[in-house]
Amino acid sequence: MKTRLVSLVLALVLVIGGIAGAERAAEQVIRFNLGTEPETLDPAKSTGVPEARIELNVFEGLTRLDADDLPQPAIAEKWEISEDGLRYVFHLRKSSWSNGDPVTAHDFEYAWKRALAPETASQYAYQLFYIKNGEAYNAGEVTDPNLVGVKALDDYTLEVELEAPTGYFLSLVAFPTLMPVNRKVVEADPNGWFMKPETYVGNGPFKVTKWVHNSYMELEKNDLYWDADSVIVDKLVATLIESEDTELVMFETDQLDITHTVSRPEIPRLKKEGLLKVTPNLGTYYYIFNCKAEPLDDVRVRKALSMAIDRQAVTEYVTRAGEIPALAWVPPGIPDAEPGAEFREVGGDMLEENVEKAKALLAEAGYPDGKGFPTLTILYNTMEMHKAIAEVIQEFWKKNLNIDVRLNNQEWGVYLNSRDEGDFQVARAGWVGDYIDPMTFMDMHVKDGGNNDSNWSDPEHDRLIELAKTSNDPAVRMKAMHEAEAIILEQLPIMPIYYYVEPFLEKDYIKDVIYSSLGFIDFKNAWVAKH
Amino acid sequence: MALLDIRNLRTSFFTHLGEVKAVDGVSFQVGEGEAVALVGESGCGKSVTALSIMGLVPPPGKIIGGEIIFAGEDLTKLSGQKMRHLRGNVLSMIFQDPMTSLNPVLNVETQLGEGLRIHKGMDAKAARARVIELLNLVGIPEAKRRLHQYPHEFSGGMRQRLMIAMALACSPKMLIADEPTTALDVTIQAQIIELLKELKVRLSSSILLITHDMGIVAGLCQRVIVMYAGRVVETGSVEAVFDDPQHPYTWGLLRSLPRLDARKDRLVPIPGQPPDLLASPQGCPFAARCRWAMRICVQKMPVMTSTDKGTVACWLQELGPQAVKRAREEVA
Amino acid sequence: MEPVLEVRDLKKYFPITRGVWQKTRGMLKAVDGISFDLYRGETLGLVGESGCGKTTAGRTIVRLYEPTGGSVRLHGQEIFSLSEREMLPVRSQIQMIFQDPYSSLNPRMTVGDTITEALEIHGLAEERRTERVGELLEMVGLGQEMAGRYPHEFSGGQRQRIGVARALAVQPKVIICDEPVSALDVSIQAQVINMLEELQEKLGLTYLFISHDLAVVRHISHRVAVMYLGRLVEVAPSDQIYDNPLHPYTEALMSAIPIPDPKVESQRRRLILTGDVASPIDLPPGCRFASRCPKVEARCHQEEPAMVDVGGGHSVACHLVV
Amino acid sequence: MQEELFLPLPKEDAPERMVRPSTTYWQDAWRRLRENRGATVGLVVIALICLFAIVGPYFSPYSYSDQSLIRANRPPSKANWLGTDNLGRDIATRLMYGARISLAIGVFASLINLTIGVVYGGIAGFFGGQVDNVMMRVVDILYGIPSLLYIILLMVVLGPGFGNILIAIGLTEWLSMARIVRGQILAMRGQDFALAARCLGASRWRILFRHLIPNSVGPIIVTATLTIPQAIFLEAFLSFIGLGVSAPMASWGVLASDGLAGIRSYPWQLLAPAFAISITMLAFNFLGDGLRDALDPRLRS
Amino acid sequence: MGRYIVRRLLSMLLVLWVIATVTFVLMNLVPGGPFASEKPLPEAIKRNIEARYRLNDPFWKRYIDYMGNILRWDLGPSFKYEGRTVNDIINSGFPVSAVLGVTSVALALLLGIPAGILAALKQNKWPDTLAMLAATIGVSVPSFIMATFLMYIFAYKLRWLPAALWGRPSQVILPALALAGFPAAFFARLTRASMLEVLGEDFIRTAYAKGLSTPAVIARHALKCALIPVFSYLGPLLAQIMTGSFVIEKIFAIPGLGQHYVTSIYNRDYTVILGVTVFYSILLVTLNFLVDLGYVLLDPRIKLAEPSS
Repeated sequence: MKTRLVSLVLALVLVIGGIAGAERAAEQVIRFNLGTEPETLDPAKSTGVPEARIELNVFEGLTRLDADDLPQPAIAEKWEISEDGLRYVFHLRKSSWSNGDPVTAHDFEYAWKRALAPETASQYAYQLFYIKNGEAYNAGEVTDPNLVGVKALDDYTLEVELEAPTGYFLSLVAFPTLMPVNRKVVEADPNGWFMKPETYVGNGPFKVTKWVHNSYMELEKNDLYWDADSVIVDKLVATLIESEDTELVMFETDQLDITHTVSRPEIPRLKKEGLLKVTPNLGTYYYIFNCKAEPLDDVRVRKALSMAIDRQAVTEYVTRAGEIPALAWVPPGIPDAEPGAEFREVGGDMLEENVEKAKALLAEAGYPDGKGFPTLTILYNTMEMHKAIAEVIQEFWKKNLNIDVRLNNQEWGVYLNSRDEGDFQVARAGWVGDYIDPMTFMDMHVKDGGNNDSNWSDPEHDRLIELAKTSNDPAVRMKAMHEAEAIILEQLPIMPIYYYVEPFLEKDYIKDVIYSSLGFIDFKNAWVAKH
Repeated sequence: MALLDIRNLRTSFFTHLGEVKAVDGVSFQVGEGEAVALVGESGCGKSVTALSIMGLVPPPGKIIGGEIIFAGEDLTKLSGQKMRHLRGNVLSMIFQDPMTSLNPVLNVETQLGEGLRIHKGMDAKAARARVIELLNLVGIPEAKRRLHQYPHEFSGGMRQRLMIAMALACSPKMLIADEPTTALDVTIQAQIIELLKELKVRLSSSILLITHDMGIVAGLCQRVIVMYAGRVVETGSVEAVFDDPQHPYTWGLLRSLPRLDARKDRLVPIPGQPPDLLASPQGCPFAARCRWAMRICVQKMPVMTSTDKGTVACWLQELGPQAVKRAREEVA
Repeated sequence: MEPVLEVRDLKKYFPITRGVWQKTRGMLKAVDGISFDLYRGETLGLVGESGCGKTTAGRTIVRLYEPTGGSVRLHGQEIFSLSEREMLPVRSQIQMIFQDPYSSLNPRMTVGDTITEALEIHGLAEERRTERVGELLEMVGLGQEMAGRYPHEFSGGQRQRIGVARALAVQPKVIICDEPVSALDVSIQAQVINMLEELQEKLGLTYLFISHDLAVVRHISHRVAVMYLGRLVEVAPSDQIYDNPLHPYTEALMSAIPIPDPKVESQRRRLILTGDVASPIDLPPGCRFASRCPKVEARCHQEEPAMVDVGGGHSVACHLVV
Repeated sequence: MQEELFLPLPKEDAPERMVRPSTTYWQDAWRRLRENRGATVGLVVIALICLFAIVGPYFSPYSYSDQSLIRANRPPSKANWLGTDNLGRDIATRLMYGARISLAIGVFASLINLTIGVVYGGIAGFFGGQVDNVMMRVVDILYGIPSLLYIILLMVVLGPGFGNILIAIGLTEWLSMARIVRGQILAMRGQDFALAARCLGASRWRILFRHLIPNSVGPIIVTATLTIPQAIFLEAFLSFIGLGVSAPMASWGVLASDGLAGIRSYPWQLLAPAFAISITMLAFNFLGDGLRDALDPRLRS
Repeated sequence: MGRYIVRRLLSMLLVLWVIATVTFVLMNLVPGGPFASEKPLPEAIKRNIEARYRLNDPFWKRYIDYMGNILRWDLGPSFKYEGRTVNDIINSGFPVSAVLGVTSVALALLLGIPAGILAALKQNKWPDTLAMLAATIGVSVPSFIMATFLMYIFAYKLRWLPAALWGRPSQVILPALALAGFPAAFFARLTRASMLEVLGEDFIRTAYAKGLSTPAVIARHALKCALIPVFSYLGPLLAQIMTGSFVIEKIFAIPGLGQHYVTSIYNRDYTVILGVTVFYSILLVTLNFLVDLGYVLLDPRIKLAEPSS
């Protein structure tokens, strides 16, 4: 859906809008709701979106994603990539930490090895498994850190060796886990340096000046940032309000400029009032079929179930934020091999909704008009929206296929446990990409994959994924992944329902905030118009 | 003139079942310095009479008629403020149960001094001195030390002494003692009776003693008023009422008592139960239990007649003193 | 004559417990070794002031409280060693009437049910329980039609009669009357006392009559036992106790009781006790009455006097008498 | 003066008769309850709510689960007099079914409390001594625990659902019932009628169940009555944190917490269940207070 | 007195030990762990984390470690919030919850007690009915609904007060009000009931017989006795309210302790679950202890002999 063209036009419109009238407000303060208390602000260890939203504004990696989620030079001014795609050499610009220390290639080397070190116990260490010996070092199989494929050749040159060619590596280096950290500061207090404004030293456009746990954070412009001149905002206030309802009240009473989400029932009204903003979100909402459990072991049954629902109705009446009905697996917004091409557009819709066909398939599987079909149970984790979606789907399967469906909600941890142990028939799930490449979606259905809860596997599919992972040719990779996706959607171990979007509210005087499809927010170039 | 003159007092309780005529046309007087006993069984209205005098009838009770003339003023018509000025000052009362009638969370000095400070305007020091004096008066040893003690630190008898001291604080003209010894053990009871006797001599207050125990009356009072079912049935001097009771209820009461000093083979009980005050009979309330009841007794309320020794409300009087005497001796 | 009930050295101590684990920190010696016999058809009055242990003694005899020591024989049979089951037949022999007419009847059960329960427990009159209940009610002067009514509908005296009917239901030989009339008005008191006397004659009952009211006790009892702080201080035939009280406590008790006769009363000289009652938890050595005794001597504080028979069925525990 | 008036009255020598009409404890309590205006209103409201819950759905053209997505989020109208929810279901009908669930939770939780509390408190109070001591220490300890935390832990372990809510509430909320029953039994155990029964040779269990517990029934009923709204309340709270009954069942708590998010756009979705909860609470509390007065033996005249 | 306090403290320790143990066992029964997520972690990473948080130690060892740490009042690191210890969480959350709690209890006392007294004095008359109706409504609206309505009216419609967050006095008002509703109602009902009971006592009649006016009787004789039950309710109430309310803190985004009672379970943040439970229990038993000590001042009849049960 989102193409570069569209965003280009959008950007143009914004620029024109800026030129056309908006003047900067005297007070450059943006109050946005982060939503929840960050679990940690140590980039090596953080895993969630709220954390990343702070870290991306406090740190800067080798690259920085632009409004189209494409990596642009940041701390790395330029780089070279070897033919085989396994060796990267980054040339760093002269820049400094917020405490005045210079940012060097050693900081990167230190940061990456630190994230990989077993004693750090970083949950996101796997973001660095692409690096040579990264995984082995993390697993303790390699104990010498010098064998890890990252090395500062000098203060401003960083050499990286990869295990396999990784097309999206330049995007990865923009991510929090691969951010540099100031060795001196970190080593002084390895477990608490990120807790205190004095020691939370970054190299990004902003610095944290206040953190009142579970309440709010304040970030101020970092004057020592190499590109400080382009930073307009003086202060960011990140509130930590979890309640959507409270957040909305604060927004509507002008105590907040940007919300982190929107209470779903209020969406139609807010849409009408023109306050609603939506960004695509690289994610798919889907149901998992337990392919070992009868009658879901029959592909015809799975197909029938998938055909019998009206995804449009789900997005229109339940999710309501402009989600896109998912007729395939990989969501839109990921480039394909050809420049300008988009993976989803190339792949196209691959699922069909057809109640008559569904009935026929079900009859073929031995359940004419749903007769003899056992009661199905949908498992979902407790949340209002999951419940509503399950209720709607329950109704579709009952109405269209005459299948009785029970709903079973479980608390998050319990639900994960049930899913992990295969203790379900149909389970709700969602997958959000970690990076901008189809692989972030495609590698999860391989046999014995940690994320494959459907008990389904297919050797051909696994072969194609392996091929895509090891090839350095984008055309080969993409083709393999399109084929693998076709297999998944033919076999349907999972049933995609819709592609995520992220609804939120933004005051119209807030300009040039970048919302990434990975959930990140970049305030680097943001500003407040007079209002 | 009598210090207290009650005329046709009527106090009723208005319950969901109807009007309970607890006090139904009671009249009597108490003279200056006189000790009068108001006797009767539980529920006969003697306590309600006392509370009516004090203006403390609890809801849903209400004085619905009559006059209570105290020192020339009708208490039923007095304003709340004036009544408060009398209470505890010139008119005070001792209650039955010393265990519950003292405030458990206030010390002795506070409770005893309270009346002195409001009525006599004493300051803390003067009040304390008077409290010590009072404690000595009622025979509480080590008065000074005990000033700051709380009621639970006193034994039952001591507490009743405290109650008496409290009632006497402002040297009242009249002291109403409602069953002051009933809740106490016999030997303690004796102590309190002795104390009251002693105080009666030393102080000039009138006493209205309310009791069901004929024994106490005999030793302490000059005059007796016998109540039954909300009415006065007989009044007279102590000697007259004990020696020559006129009302069948009075003599029944005396006969039914076992006596320590004389062995009787059989007690002579009054048969039956006291009447239900909700539906008081139109005639004599005692008629249903009276061996000598006549037809008129169930039809007409007997009028209070004066005899040479007192007053009595009984139709037997109409038959002459001889008949009364005969009837009385019939029982023995 | 063989006594119906022999009480020997009866003791009942209540432990005083404190703390989380309810450790025993002392003993309240409510009944501390009393002995007496009860003969067929007689009434033994047990008098004393509140807290002297008379009620505890009564309840321990019927094993409402587990005894601390001593023995009780009913018709020669030791009952303290019996199990709960073996006690059942004994319980039909010895019954109890309680003090408070308001709490002695289960307010949720009709009078009939209350009496029937007694029959049920002992499997009596299985065929004709209704009639039997009626008989019992008539026996205590109530109408049999009252079986269907609830206790709160009765006056105090009537309830006390119901309590008697319940006790009589199992045809006991001995009845322990625990202050049966002290909560009643005088005119009603006499009714109940008379009824008890009539029933005694008619049914040949034996009473242990517990009361604080010496006048009542003297009236109803053949013999009187005076109790002070868990011990008997004097036992004597009823007339003797008045005519010739030997123990100073008995004397004081007697003189404290007002006599409803102004002439007598004006001539009486009261023996007013002073001093505090000793604590039953922390008993001093010597005579328990010493702290209040007007005639106390030095040895009273050292030695506890023993019960001595002074002849004529009169015994007393006082150093000054012997 | 007429002579015959002074003739003796003929005597009837019958046993004593009663004057007042017979009233049982329950008749008396019922009268006092009726005289209490708040309690009467409470009782009537509860009766109406029960009626609404039991027969209401039969008069509704909708079922609680009938979806009609095109008619989602309609405000109150003639067709849906309390409006519709986000899936186009009739709120009035859902409220009726919700009443069934909420009331059932209240009543059953209260019954579980009652059973555990009466048995536990009864045993502790009746046996007294060391048994009582140990049992009450356990209660003390349980009182020291933040019960909410335990309910949540239990709910997470057991999973949401009607039965599990009952178990969680039942396991954690019986303490006050046990204390009340124990206090009652302890006080009652020494009463003369219990002693009389023992004296007659009644067994311990007979005394406990025929004499002591029936006499504690007043406070038990009051406590049980007041437990019902507490349980409904607790379930509403659990719904708020996502541990309420499972879909498609919807208690009032679930309806309210679902409605919470849309208070600005679709206020009726919150107002209807919130009002239902509050009015029920109010009714039960008034009834409980009324029962307390009506069943209190001290107030008997 | 001294011995009483020592005994009391010992029994408090016992209670706390039992509570900590039960909590420890129960929370280990809950499926799921602190690091479970929809994206399962690679084995190696899982091992690293388990090693770091000692999750692979045997049950009994973890138990002994926990208990030892509790004794040293070192409640351990939070599993969820990197770099924050449970002590930190309590130290930063409790003061906030306590300020809010004490404010609302004060508010509740200020509203509830006078209302209760008024209702008792005007028993069965309209002020009674009115006060009790208000009080009953106070206990009849679930707090999340009450809080939502308060915010809707005062922050959204009228815009008189800030909707959320913590720090300025104006931000205390709405949550304190929402939190005070239930205890205020409870105090009103409790005060009314005990006032009615006290007013029926004999010593009140004695006070009237002394010539005291009604206000004097209430103030000097009735109030002190009538407030004893209110006082005894204060201990558990304060413990409960000072440790924060999940609902109120979540709705008004208050950085108190209350939210941790619920979220720590959802997060399987074991140390936090255990820490806040133990903390709550300590607070409760301590406050109950203080209430018992306070009784002695209020009620001279009570002697410190038995641990109250």
